[in-house]
Amino acid sequence: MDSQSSLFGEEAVSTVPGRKTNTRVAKPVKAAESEARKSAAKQAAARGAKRTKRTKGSKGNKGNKGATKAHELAASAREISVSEFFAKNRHLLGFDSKRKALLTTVKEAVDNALDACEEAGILPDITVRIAPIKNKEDTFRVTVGDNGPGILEEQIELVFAKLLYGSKFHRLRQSRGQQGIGISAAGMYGQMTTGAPVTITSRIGSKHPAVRVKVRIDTTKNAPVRVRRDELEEWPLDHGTEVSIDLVGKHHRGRGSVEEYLGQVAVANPHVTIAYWAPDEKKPRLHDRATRKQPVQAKEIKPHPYGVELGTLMKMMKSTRSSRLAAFLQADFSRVSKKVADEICALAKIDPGARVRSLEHKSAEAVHLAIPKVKIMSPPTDCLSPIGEPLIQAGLQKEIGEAEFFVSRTRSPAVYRGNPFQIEVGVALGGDLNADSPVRLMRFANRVPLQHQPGACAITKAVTQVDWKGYGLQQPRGALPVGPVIFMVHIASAWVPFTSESKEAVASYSEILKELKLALQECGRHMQRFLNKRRRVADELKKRGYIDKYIPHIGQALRDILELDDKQTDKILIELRETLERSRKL
Amino acid sequence: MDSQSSLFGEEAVSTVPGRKTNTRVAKPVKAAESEARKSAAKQAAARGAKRTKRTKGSKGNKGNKGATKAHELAASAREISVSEFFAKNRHLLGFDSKRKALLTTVKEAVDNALDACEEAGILPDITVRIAPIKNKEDTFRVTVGDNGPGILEEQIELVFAKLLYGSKFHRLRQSRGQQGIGISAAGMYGQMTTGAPVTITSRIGSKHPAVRVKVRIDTTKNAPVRVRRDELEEWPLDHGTEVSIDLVGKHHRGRGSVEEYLGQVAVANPHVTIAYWAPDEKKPRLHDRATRKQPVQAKEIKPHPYGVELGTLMKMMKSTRSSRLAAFLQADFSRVSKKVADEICALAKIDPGARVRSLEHKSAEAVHLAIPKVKIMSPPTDCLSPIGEPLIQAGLQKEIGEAEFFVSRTRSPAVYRGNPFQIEVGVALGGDLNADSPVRLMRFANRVPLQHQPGACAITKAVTQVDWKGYGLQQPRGALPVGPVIFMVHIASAWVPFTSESKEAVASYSEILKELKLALQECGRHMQRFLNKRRRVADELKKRGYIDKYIPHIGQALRDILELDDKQTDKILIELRETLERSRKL
Amino acid sequence: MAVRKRSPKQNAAKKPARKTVTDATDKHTIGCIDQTARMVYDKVLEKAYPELRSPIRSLSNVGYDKQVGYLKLGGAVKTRTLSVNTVKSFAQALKVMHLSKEMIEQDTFATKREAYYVSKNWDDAKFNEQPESDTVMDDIEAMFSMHGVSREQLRFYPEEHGGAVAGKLVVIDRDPVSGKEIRIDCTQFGTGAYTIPHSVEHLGFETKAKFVLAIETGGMFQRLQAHGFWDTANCIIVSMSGVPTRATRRFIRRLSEAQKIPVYAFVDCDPYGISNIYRTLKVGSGNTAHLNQFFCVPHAKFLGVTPYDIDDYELPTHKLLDVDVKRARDALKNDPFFQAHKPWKAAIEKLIKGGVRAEQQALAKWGLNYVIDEYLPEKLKNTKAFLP
Amino acid sequence: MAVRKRSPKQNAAKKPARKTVTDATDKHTIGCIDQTARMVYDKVLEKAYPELRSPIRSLSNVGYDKQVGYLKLGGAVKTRTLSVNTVKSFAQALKVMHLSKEMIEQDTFATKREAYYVSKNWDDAKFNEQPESDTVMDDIEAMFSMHGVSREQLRFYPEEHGGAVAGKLVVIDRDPVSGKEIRIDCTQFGTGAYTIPHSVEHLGFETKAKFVLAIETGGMFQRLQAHGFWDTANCIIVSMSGVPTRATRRFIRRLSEAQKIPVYAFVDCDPYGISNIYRTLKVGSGNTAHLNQFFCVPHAKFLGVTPYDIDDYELPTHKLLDVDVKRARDALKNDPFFQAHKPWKAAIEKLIKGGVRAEQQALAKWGLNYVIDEYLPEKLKNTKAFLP
Repeated sequence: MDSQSSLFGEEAVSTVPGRKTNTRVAKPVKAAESEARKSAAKQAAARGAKRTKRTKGSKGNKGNKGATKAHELAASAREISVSEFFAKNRHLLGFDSKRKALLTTVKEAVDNALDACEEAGILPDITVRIAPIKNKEDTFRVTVGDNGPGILEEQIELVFAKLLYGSKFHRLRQSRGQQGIGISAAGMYGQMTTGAPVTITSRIGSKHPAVRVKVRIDTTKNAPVRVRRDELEEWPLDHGTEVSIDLVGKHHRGRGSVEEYLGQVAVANPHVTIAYWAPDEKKPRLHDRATRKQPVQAKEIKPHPYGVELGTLMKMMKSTRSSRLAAFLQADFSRVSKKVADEICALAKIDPGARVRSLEHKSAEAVHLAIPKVKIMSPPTDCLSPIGEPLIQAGLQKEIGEAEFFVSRTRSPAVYRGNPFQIEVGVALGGDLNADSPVRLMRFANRVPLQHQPGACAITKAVTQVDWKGYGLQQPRGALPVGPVIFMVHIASAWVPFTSESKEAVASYSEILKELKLALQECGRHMQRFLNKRRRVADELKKRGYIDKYIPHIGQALRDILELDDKQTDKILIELRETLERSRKL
Repeated sequence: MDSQSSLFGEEAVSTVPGRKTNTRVAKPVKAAESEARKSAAKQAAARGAKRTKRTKGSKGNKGNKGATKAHELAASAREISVSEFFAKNRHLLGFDSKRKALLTTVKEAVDNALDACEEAGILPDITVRIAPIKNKEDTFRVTVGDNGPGILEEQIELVFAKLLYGSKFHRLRQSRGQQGIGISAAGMYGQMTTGAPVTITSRIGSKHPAVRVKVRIDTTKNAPVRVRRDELEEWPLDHGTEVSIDLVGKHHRGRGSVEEYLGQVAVANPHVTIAYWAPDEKKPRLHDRATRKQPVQAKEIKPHPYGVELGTLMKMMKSTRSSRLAAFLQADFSRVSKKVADEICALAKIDPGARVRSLEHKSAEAVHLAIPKVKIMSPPTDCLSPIGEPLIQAGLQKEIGEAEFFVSRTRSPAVYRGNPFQIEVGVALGGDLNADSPVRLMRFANRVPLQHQPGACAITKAVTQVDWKGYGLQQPRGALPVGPVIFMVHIASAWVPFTSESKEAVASYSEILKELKLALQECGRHMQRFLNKRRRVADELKKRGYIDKYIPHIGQALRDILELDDKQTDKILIELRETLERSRKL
Repeated sequence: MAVRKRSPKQNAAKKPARKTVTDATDKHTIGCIDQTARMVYDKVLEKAYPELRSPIRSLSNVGYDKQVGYLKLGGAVKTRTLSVNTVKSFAQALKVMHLSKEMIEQDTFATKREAYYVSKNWDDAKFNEQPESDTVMDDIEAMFSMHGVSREQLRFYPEEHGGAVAGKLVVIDRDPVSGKEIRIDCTQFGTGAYTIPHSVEHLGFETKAKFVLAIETGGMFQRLQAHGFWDTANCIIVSMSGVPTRATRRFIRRLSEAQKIPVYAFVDCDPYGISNIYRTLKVGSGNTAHLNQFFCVPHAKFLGVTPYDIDDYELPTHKLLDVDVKRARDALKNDPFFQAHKPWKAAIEKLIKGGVRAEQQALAKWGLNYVIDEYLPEKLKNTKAFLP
Repeated sequence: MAVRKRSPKQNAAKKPARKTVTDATDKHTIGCIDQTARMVYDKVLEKAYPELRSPIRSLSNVGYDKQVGYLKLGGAVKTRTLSVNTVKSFAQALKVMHLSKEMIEQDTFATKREAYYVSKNWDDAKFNEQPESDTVMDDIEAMFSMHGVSREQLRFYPEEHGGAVAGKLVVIDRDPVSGKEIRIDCTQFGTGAYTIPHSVEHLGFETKAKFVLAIETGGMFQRLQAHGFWDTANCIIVSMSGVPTRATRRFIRRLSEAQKIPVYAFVDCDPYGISNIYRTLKVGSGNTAHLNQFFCVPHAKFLGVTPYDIDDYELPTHKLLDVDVKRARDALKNDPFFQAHKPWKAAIEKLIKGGVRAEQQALAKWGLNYVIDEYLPEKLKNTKAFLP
């Protein structure tokens, strides 16, 4: 074929309706589909099969009027497993360098441990141990233990050796983990770099034995392979889980380190105790809990109608268990009362009693257009578990020590794209902080510290965009403000929109930016009032001092110029003091 | 349970070998695994089931000594489909704003079209049409057509409505698409925002009818659902494919626009013809092909041993069809001759005839350590299809017009993490370009223009890090050089490491940075030679003028100081000219 | 190294004896100081808030007074009432006034820098940085300028001495120690010159010169002097070295007024020469308007180099920089002096339009002594044509 | 406005008559110029490439010569051979030498700026910017300095005149026009002073003063003069006003050598006062090392203010800025003069360690005339303790 069969006539390219076509609706749509799926599944199952030039049978190829180029090319198409995908794209998950790999592994394990403890209502005791593996360069064993509820044996390998498996993805509720990728990805990374399997020990109660399992992940199938299973006679905890991963990594201290990460975890989670054995250190670094009060359990909620997209709405309409439109709206969304549902239906000009599953595309569009025009309450708070204003201050106090001023603010929840979220900001001023450096900004998402990519993060953006000069801080154009201040900013959400799968920065949705700025500005106003008051007090003190300091000089100068005697001079001093004291009181 | 059952004794946490454990090796490993998988599959299959509080059967739960917290929590865990995952994380795929969504959709469709044409050896004619959909704000229909080989009917919906399905992922060969995500993600985005299915028309040969299919994606299952099927009696092409997606987007011009993207595609693909109808424009913008020569077909190759990781090596050793170690190395890697394989084995102190599948972990480690110590040829070039030096110049010429100087350089292929890649650089100087602005940098990966995130990209980094002052350009510290210059940089690779799934920037692997810099420096040297030569010519002309200009003044000064007469003065002038002309020729 | 064991304070204690003030000007100054202090004293005893009033020194209160011929302060006055907020600067102002009185009585003086250091012995009332003391002293100067008392009369002398002088002039000074009269003949300096002292109030003059030529650059002064220009032209030449110091301006002013001889300025043809050097010489500066009554030469005229000379004498030029053009436009737009004189407006506009500037020394293109042999004599034939 | 119709060129054509050169120094200078031109002429006739040789003026070729006591050029010489690349600067160098010869013959002079303007009549050989002409002239100066000919002898005079002088000194000059001797008595200036001319080569001196005091600031000079310090201390005072001009340095050098009297420097105690003002006065500057043989005062000594004075006299101070510390460290590390004198090393190290600087005027803290009544007399009692 050559290029003469050109497409470039106006005639030649369109899908304009009304063109002559021999239309025949495909009858067995379902059948065709399931057939295609089967064949795809079959391919995927043929693990280890030779990959090249595998010609697929022509089943389903209607007519088969001679093999075309298309037939030839079709042979090589096949399904890709999600673990293969992420094995090749591991930088997406935070394993792009040895340093980050070590941190990400600790992070995923700790996040999982904390989530498990909190869901079970247990005050978390976490241990983190990084031990170099002898005679192997840049190789470490990372072991993270918790006193959580433990994991059922048959789920252990799914949790730790299957990507996209977990309990958190399908519900709207705040948690650290979201997608069921993190810890399995860490195990996969370890396996890829050291060849060693992941070891998990877990016990679900005192009446159950502790079970130790070694698992690998079969990346071609995204499925776990159990290598070994032991039952332990003795295990120090009644319940809990410990995971151990060997991996190639690099240990460092300071910015972006495990040490810093755990420190910040302790700040944002004052109810947690962490013991951390750094490589080659005998004694652990301890972060003791500051409170025994557990965070409020976040509840699962239904999506909020604001921000739901047309396609998503249509999908929900198809799969709902309600039969009537108004009932569907009330049952499948949060904050939709009968009144709200009726209002939506009225605006969309559809009978509230219409059978929802048989509504046309156009009707769905009408409903979709109507939703934003109706006033609907913000989503319920209980899907979120903010740290709370007192504990934010407690956390900051741990970091900054004796500050002159603290303020914290937990905003009411708001919504972006149907997802409720909540912003918290803490500000501490003074202490040992450097007055001439940019403020220190600690970012958290669902109580997890964000250590990388501050520049890409909505939190940094919001802090930068607020005009801090108005609140008494210096601020270079387009940069963080300068001053002896720590900002702690927390976004809690059932679904935090990260800019990448490695969860390092929050995406700048306008609703989120707006809430961030409002919270920062509220804190700014409090800080400004404090600074103003401090300045006023200082001024007052200064003025009192002024009178004592300078009156004698006036007296002296008048004496010297006018050659007054001592009595005249004393008199002048007394009068002056009186006059000035009077003026001060005015 | 409370926190008193602390873990923090040295005794309490370790997995130290030799601790008393009642070890019992799990016998039916495979069985247990397959059981677990079955149950996971079952869950996944139960589509539409209620998601909350679904308690799983206790099958596989040994003993069942009373339900624990762990049992309760286990109930909500389930598998997540990859399309659900990306639907929630669509910013990862380049759909984070309306503007970008439009561009990404065009981009994915055009990339697919070009790949298809090239694989079939067809000179591509591409049409792109963006039409606003009436009465709907920010809604467009994007239609992209090609004259490629067409797609078999049974594969159409898998290609366009199933994520992670494709022919390009599992082979090492340069292509634009890589993961089998892009075009299906575009369709999914369209469906989510407008509720409309994707329409595909394809014909695989003149003896076959053109088939038009409308498909949706079932995100819960990551599976296509065919909505309608038509056979068209008339279709203008013997073979080709046309895809049409309705989506919410925003059209703009200038930087990061569809227009710019297609222009750059034409630069990097001089064999392609593109016609583009912008929204509300009657006439298409035409990019005619500059050559009828097709790019060399990239061949599929085996992985190169350099950079293979231990875990990956072990996986290959398990799944190889070779039985002996040396044979395995030769068969499953590229560039491993018998001599190389024997050298590796010798260094690893393993018999080349050892049965590869029964080698221990330690032996795999030994092989892994030995590989980098053996000198192995670079991977074969034929998996890559560089643009080539003459066509780079042709492409640049199209952009810059009458430049004073062109140079292009295609480096030999190199390897990062076992993936061959190849760097090409073109430089054009002069023309209408602004001499006081930073140079213009066009980035390409596998002939696809990269328009976003220049700051995060290895290409930008490399251009910035080269010291251009040495090559005659100004360069502010840590920034792009300044001058009337266009740089065109292309990385061709069987696997381009992007920093995110939206494929906007190339990750900074040190091997890639190094090759980039070498290529840039080579071009820099040529440019410097040109600039030097230009300067030399100018200097020469100037010197000739110097003699005429200044000799009379020397004569005059000597006459005035020494009070020479006219004859003496004339003599001096003649001698001087002669002496200087002599010196100039030396 | 000299190692001292005594504290300098022991020495500092012995104050020079107070002399009897006989000079009328000095008496007037002391009277003004006493009167101000007395007013403060009385107010305090009345339990009222004493006030110090001085003219506002900002540019908004400065105008060109055609009558007197210089930039003059307007009527706006700022009143500083004694309060908690002003107590410090009030004390400092009185201390400075006392310092002034003391210096008159002891017949000495201080530069502003020295006065700042003197304050270091004032404990809490000391100035921390010189800008503080400068502000207080400027206020006091402005305050007393309302009574015709100059800064030098308050005994605050400028740091810089005046320019060099040569030509047909005898300066009558006195020996600072003995008080004996001294006559200085400015024709008798050979290649050297007479340096104008920091304060010129007490000088007398004898001259038969026909005019004073005030010259921008030292180089040009040197040329005129070395070739006896003042002799052939029967004049006095003064080197300003850029913007003339206060001593130079005051010297020219007193000399020309006392002897009733005209003053001609010879500066570069550029916005700086015209609007800074010449303007300041003639009408003073906007920033120190309270002093202009003392430090300006209202009847000075502009000999050259004019924008017309650039064409007439085909001078080598340099391009006007952005800053030059800005300065020139600013003069046209904001300077009340130039606004009051049409010929200047035309000349400056020509300068901007031409886009180039020329220096005095550019005349050297036609020969080093062209300026003496041709340019100046030709110019001096028609002094009426000088710019105002 | 004076409107000229004649072109100035018509006038410029008439050149002053060549005078007969009688002065021995001038004859020597002209001899050097002629010899150089002759060498070029001869080489050209031999069909060889003429060369101009001058000492390399970069800092790498400058060292402190303990013997002579100043910063001196080393032996490195640069040779410029006539070639296509050098033809322009060669022509310009010869033109400048001719200008020099002409000025001597006509007994006139030019500033560098004027010489630059003179070149504007040289058609293609003209200088486009002054830095070009400065470089050529510096090379010529360096070239002739090898024959003991100074810049002033080549008749290139500095733009700035010298500092002010007062005290027990009679300067013997001549009337520039008539050539008659003139005697200038520097005790007879009242509050004014004598201005050192641009060139001092021809001056004679008569004095019975015991020393010369070279003072950094005009304000301090004024104080000493107003209170007759030179009378009581029997000395000559010279105001340097910062880094002394070449004329000032040459004046002090010639005066002190001719009359064999010591020179004491009195400057601020800061790195600028020490390593710029004093160092330049005493041993010259590294940048113009080819001129230091003429323009330095090797036997000058440092009276104060010393880093020890800061403690001894409890002076008010200011913090050393980063730039000050850098300058001081640079002096210790790179300046061959300070490296050659241990007491200076110790003093500068003390200064850096103390972290503060003090000005001459800081002595005013103890009374305005404390400097006259106490500080200077005490210092002068022990001149052996002065820093070298």
